[in-house]
Amino acid sequence: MRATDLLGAVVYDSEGVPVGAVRDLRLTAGGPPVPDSGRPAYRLSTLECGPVGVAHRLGYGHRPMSGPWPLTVLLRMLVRRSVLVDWADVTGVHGNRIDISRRRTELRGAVRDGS
Amino acid sequence: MKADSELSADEMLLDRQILDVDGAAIGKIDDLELTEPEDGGAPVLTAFLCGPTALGPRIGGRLGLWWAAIGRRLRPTDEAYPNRIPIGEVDCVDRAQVRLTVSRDALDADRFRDWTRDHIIGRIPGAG
Amino acid sequence: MVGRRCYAVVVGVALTVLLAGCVGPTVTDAGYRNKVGDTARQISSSIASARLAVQLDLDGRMAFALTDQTVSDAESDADSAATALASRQPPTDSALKLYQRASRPIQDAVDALRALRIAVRRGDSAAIRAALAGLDAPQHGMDDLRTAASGG
Amino acid sequence: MSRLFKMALGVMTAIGGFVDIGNLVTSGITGARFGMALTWAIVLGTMGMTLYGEMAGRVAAVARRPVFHIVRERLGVRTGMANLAAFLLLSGLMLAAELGGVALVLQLVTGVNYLVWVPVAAAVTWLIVWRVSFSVMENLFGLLGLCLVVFVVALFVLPTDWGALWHGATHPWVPPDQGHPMYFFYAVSLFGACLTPFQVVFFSSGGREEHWTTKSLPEMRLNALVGFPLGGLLSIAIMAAAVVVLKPAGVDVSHLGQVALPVAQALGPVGLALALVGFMAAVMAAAAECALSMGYAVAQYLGWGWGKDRLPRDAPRFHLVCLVAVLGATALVLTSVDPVTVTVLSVVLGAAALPLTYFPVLVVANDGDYMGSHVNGRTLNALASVFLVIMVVTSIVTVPLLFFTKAGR
Repeated sequence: MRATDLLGAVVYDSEGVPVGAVRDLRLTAGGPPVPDSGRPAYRLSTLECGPVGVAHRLGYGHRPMSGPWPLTVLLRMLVRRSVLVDWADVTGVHGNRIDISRRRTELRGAVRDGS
Repeated sequence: MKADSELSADEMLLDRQILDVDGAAIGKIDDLELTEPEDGGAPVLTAFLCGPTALGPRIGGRLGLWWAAIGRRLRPTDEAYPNRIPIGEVDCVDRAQVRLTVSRDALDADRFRDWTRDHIIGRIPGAG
Repeated sequence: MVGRRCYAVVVGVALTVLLAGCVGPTVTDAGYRNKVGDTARQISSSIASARLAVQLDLDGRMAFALTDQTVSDAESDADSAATALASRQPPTDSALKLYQRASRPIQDAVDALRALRIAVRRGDSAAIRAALAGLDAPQHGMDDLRTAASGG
Repeated sequence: MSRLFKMALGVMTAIGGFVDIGNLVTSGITGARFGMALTWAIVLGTMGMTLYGEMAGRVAAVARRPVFHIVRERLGVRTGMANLAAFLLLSGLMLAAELGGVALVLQLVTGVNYLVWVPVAAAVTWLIVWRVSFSVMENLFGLLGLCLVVFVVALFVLPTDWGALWHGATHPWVPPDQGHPMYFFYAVSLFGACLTPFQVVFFSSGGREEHWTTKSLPEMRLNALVGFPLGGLLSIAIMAAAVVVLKPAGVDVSHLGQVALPVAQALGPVGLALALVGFMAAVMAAAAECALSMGYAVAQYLGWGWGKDRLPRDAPRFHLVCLVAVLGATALVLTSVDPVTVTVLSVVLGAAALPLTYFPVLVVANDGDYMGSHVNGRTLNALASVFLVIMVVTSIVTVPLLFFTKAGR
């Protein structure tokens, strides 16, 4: 499986409601290493899905961006609407569609309000 | 691989410049290879993929297909799988750079670069 | 995806480069009048440029190569402006009258510039002074033509 | 070299490096046609270049990332590729204009038709890209480019009515006999001539070539904050010289040679020779920088080895791109299209593509993770945002203006 297969795929929640497209993958160190994974092995832990990708791409997702003023507000608003999906909740990946076992409302927001 | 405990693919890995142990440019991280272990756990990052055949799908559309096709023709064995850099050979990943533990020659040859060096640039006097 | 956007950028810029180069046809009478006015302005600018360069050369302030280049540029600009105007079909009677009025002074201007270029290349300062003086009449001719073209 | 000499050298190089065929031609044309009424466009363009040049230099020094690394990282693969395609097309056009400029200067000096000199100019440009070291290229051409100061000297020697010049500059109204579209077309061309995309790509990649670190920030800032404005002042001096001599005589500039006439009138053959040396150095350096920038852009986008600090064997594809760029631009000039028209076209179209190149630089200069304490201040961001809006407006206005004025004829 390649990152490209996941990036851009649309996530549907348990009731078939689209949650958004996958904008970013978060990898967490941990678990037993496998061949070629090196030490520590990095596992796909969460998918960051949201309606608009440009904010993540430009780096306004969860980074200390100090400006320029109108952009920070606008892009932060966009990013706030994206959600985190744990890989454990993913039930199936079929081409451009990812099904998860939770409902949309149960998913936590991507942006921790602190940053 | 020395890196933060949690990495964002988009922010820290994808489209980053890969340097070998002596700082020579290898290419960009065009894609990531994720392998599902036998025990059925979460996919594990096993390699960086670079080269036109990896970049093609990310460009998408006709241009992407054409790009990947050119890349395939440049590969020695004409097989579609892009250049693969196992994570075991990655020294460190941080904001400044992505650095390998091995030198460029140890990796499988970049045919386009070598062809250009031998057939065009190498022939011009002063190429060093 | 990027196929379209990338093609659009490339095609757009190429199209602009092509279209910007060509000159649109003049259809209306006003368009023709503008064309005559423009031609007169271009030719009077060429005359002024040649005059300035040769004047400076006579005062010993120029390098010969630059004088020769500026004068031959002026001559070829005037010539191409004249032929560009001549190739235009005057759309109306008043435009035709304007063209008949304009063609003589324009031809004089081009001939005067040619004479100057020949004199400069031969390095004959007497002939250069004569040719320089010969520029005054065409210069006034062009100024009259501009007022005629814009005055209507 | 003592640190002071190195600093002075850097500033002089920035002055010489700022002026290229675009500035020479557009300053000459607008001076002869609009007088000083368009000075504001050069001032605006110079301020924009100073602001974003310093930002790109800071990003290159602190985040160690040249422009096209940032373009791909921040705009993504697709938008980045569209940006790269537009950049290559416009820089190729600009490279053709620069090569044409070099050929025109050689024609002025020798009298032989410029088409003969184009292959020579291309060969010299390739030689510079191929083996002349980065610092030699910068310093030699930067210093020779300083000969353009002869225009400032000419202004003092000529019977210049400084009050009238100042009045013209501070009252930027459209002269009665000129149409508004033409006025704004040349405003865009002046603005674009100062802010050509390849200059910022070259400035930031040059920073990586010279391995700038946070310690080299003061020197980089000096180059950008002193060198570029003085380069802009030089462009204004060239325009003022045209206003003093060419405009009263009724001469419209359509050839490079006419731009040097005011210096001949003021200082005679010696001044003229210096002006032509200045032309040659400025345009020659710009041609080499333009070719290199195209190599930098492609190599940085695709992750190939790049840079002049290593043997060509170690960066073969980078040099291949530079070679193909020079050959392509030479072919374009050899079609005997008028180099002055190509120059005006390339600066104007360059102006249309400005936001694409400068926006990612602004974003990264604001990223705390990359820049640490060197991140943009609030006022700097406000100023940069104003210029970004100006650039966006310019790119919207440019193409319609181009059609309406038929490229300023």
